[in-house]
Amino acid sequence: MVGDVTDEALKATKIKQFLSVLAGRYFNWAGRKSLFTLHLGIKCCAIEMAAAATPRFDGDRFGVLFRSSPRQSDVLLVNGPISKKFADKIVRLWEQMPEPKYCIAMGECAISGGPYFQSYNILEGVDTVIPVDVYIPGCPPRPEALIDGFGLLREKIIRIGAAPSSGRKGDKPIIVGED
Amino acid sequence: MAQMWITMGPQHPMTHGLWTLRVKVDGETVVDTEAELGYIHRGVEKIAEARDFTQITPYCDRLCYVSAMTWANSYIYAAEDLLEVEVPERAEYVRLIAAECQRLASHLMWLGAYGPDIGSLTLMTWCMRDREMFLDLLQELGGSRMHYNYPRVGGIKRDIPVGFADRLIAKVKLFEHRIDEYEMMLDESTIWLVRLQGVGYAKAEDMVNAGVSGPNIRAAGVNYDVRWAHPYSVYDQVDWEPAVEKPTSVKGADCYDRYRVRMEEMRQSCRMILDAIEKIPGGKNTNYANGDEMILAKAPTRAPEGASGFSHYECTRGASQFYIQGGGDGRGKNPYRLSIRSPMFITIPYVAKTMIGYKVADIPAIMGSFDPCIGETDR
Amino acid sequence: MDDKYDLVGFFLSKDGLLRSGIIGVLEGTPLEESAGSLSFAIATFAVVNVVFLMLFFSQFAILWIERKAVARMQDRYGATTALRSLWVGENGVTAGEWWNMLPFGLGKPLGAVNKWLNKNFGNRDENFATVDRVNNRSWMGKTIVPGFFQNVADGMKFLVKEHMVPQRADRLIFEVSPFLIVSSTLLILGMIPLSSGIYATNPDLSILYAIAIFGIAPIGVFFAGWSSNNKYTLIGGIRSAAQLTAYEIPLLLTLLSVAILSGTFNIIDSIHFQHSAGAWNIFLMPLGAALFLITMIAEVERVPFDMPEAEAELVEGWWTEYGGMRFGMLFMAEYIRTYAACFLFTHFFLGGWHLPFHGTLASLPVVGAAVPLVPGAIITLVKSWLVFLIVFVWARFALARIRTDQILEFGWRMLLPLAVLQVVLALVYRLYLFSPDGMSAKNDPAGGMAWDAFGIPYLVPILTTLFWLGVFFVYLNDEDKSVNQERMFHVHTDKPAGTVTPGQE
Amino acid sequence: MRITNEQADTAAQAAVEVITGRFGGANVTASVEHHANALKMAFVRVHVPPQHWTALAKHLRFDLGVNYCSMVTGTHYPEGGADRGWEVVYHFMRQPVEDQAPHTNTVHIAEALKGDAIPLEFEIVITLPQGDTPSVPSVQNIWVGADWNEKETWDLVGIQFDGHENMHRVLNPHDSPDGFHPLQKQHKIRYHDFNEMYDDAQGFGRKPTDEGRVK
Repeated sequence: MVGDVTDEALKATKIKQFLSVLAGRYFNWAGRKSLFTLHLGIKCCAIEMAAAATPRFDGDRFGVLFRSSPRQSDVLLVNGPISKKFADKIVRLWEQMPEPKYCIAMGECAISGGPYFQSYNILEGVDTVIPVDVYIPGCPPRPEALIDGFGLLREKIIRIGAAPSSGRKGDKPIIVGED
Repeated sequence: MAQMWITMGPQHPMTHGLWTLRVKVDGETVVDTEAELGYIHRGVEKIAEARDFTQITPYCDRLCYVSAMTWANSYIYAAEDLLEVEVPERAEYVRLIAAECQRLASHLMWLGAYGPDIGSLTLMTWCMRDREMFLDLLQELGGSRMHYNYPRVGGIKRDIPVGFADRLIAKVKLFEHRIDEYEMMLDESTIWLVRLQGVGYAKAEDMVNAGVSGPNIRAAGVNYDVRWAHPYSVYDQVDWEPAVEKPTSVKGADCYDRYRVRMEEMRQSCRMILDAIEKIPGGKNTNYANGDEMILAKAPTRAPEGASGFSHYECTRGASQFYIQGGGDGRGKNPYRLSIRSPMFITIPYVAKTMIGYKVADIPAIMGSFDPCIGETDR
Repeated sequence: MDDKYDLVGFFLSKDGLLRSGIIGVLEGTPLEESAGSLSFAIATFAVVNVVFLMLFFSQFAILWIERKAVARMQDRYGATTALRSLWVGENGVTAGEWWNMLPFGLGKPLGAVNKWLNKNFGNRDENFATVDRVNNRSWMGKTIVPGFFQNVADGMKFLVKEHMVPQRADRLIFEVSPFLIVSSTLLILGMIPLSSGIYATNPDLSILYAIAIFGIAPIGVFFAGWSSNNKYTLIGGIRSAAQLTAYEIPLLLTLLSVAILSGTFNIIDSIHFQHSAGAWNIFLMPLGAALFLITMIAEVERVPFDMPEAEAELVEGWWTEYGGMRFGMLFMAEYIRTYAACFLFTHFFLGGWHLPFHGTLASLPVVGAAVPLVPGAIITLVKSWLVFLIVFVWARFALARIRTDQILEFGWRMLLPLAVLQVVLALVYRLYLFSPDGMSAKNDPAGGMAWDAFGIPYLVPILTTLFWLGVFFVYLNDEDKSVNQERMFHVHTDKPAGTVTPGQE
Repeated sequence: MRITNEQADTAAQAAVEVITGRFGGANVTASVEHHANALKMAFVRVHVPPQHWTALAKHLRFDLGVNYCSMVTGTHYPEGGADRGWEVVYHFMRQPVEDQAPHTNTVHIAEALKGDAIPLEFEIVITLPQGDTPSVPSVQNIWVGADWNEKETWDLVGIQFDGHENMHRVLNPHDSPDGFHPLQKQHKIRYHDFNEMYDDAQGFGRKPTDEGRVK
């Protein structure tokens, strides 16, 4: 009841719109400037992912940091082939990450299975199990390409807007595993 | 105290890849372990049965993503055994130089990845910085940063470029100083010694019996190196000696020994490269055209049924082996069966058992000191 | 001596602008009688907020210092994010004319400003698109403080992240414990003076209070680790509890010796003492300073004592399950604790807001007049930033992490006896080497001569420093590595090393 | 510095004589072979029927000092005739392991090594008849290193190792159907020939691999 009245008042004054445009602008900036990446090394591209964080390429310049816990990550960087054994694990990792989250498929294996597309144990791309935002082709892509991929992701974040969506229901947290 | 199982992996900083270690802990002490592999099993052996002998090389590059050159070489020696090819000496020298550059890059990657295992983040960036030097050199040969597809059956894809030798010598000499720098940073840090010494003992005979190979057994005082024991290439013509660590009063190798032996091996690789580039037949500043008989011998493309090829190769993590049976599809154009023996596939279950009795905090220290690479493990 | 810039006095003195204004306004109203207390309450509120905001926002500097200093140590450049991309967008992609979405045309001035910024600081020319894309985080390659806003972006991003609670976690405790940690951490800042005139509160026993508050957060850490229902967090929480217990006692003893030496439990008084007696505490008890730093690094859980969040084996340690704003707050609380540790070291050992050689400088002819004009708060901040840079950051990125049992052994068997020794030394200094006659007056800029011996000025601090430096160098060079071929350190497991045959138990 | 061809030849000849002298009557044929690549080193190839494999393995391990099991290769020959349906190839190495005294380091001079100290390579070929359940005796308890190699060979090729304890899948998922061994020749790789094993190519509709195994 009280909440409804408040909502009406907010609507009348357009304060919500004001705040969401103004604050969303800044939150969008923050969200795209600070992309914490899950420290997940699958195969070859993992080494290039590591190289992107080291002196010559230095992803830290662009706010790309690696966290080991999916709860604290924004980007799932899939850098290798997804085997049948790992398919449900990577879905679980994806589900453990809080929104807003993005997925980058790095390298041919993650895009389509790459050289292993004929294998009996490899999925044809990670997009068969989780949605992918940015594809970075290469086998493996150079670290420059990875940094460029993060640039593309930023463009995408600008376009879709990273402000808190107005459709979210209340402040109730989403509990993992609860329907 | 109650005991519990902890599942470390597949996504875990300790794993250096994608595998699972189940650890049963009693407080902070490890009482039982169990390794679980296969998360990036790609069926290379099956795919290779539908590829001809040249097409298999890129797959062998991608077996171990840190030492592509040595794995490709390893396959090529088996293919040459199968197809009965004699390789020009210049090509053997170039392969040796490329493989030793790759060994330096791989050991640097190991040291870099070992740093965060122990908690030293700076070591990671320093090592990766120096690794770039050798990746640049290998890139001049193969054209790519990691997967070179460089050796061919009967030789090499293309000759060393003009000026490569000077850059190689300059970088290797610089790196010899950098090794001293690392040792200054690590060996004189009491924390580094405290974490490594006395941790992860493994006895020499147990390791050999269990199939562990390479630097991991040389750390325990076993003087065995494929490069002289089952010789291939021209290692007998260059100046080097195997890096073997002296056993301490407790027999066997601890993490510190394994760290020392790899540092020593990097020195030996530098020595080898500097010697080989001077002795290379045909001159170090000559560039032969692609397919010249100095660098590429004529090789048949088909192998008869019943023929088999085998190679035993000192990869950066141990002895890798390829066994190829000829006479596959396309009237022998493809191998009938290609079998790959990865050193880490045998080592990882062994290491998992080595951790018993140590602390939880020692798990990354022990695991990292054996230098796991899951790409070759799962194939 | 007192700082010239007396914020507290400005707000709280009865003749000050604020209070006299309030009292004047209330004159003749029914509140006239309580005008004094009312104005006091308002003034206190103002002071507390101002000081707290100063402390809180100055800690963005240490986040930036760490990020950039670490990058330089690692041969990198470090974060370069500037605010420019806020209006220029990414790679030429902008959010359009968003200001037109604001109601009532309120966004028109914003739009004008934005257009002006875009025109002057945006991409120079579409022909330079590639160059500008590379330089996207700066204006033609120039930034004022490159990367300062990276931490702002990180913090703001956490605000909009989803809040997740693991299904089987203990919901209440999981939600409460971050607030326990953060609130107790913020309370530390309340005790920390920036100078004699800029502080939020100043109780008589502020040293004890600060340390007591420091001891609350470990309980929150333990709760957080337990309630997440994750084995990594559980181990991290237990490690944290064990480690903090072991290091709290040497820390308390070290602070006890500070209190003994300066004869007070008040932080500000102890700084006054350092000036009046003529020597900073670090020269009188270098051992105590070292103990304080070591135990403080352990208290704030940074490398080499960061076992509770050991990334190699425990993923992220006790905060593995926290994401979003909870994680952001915990992250910030960690840095606030570190920052508080730097402040405490500055105050207890580096003479707070006093310049080095303050007495000598003050006696010089021209400089002496200028010395009191330097704001004490600036000196304090610079000192604590330097402590953070030289000790905390350097240690974190030069050293490796030691193991739990080694941490505990080090704490109980080395630090604790040394801390007791330091208490005894402090007693001896205070009782036998301290001459109260040499104490200067509180506001004498020249400082005192209380630590003279045999008529030689400053003999006691000089001898003490030289002695401990000698001990340090002897210990540094006692290892002859060519002789010692045995392993220096062995692990004590239930079976002797080398006797276990793996796989055959 | 390397083992010379003559050394390898001598050692291989000696090993062949020992093996032939002991097992010659039991349909075990040993021969000295040479690699065909540049250095042409010698190695020992032994053909052994499965029933004598355990005895030969013990002989190799304890008398000839073959201490290192390198690899186990299983091959499927669906068109190889009645008595050659499967083949198992073991590769062994003999490595000189000295129990070094503390603080000592024996540097082998390769050219001076003699007798059993010379590193040597053994290739053991076991041919199995056609059939659905090829099996050889396990040597898991003779070489620890054979343990996971045999697991892998069973997992990928389907050769059964009698007496192998704790046999389980190591590379394929634990929930792979029984009898699915991808390196058998009836399985074609994807896009070459559709096969029933790729029905669930994307891996949907599967249970977690560690169901019931998580402790």
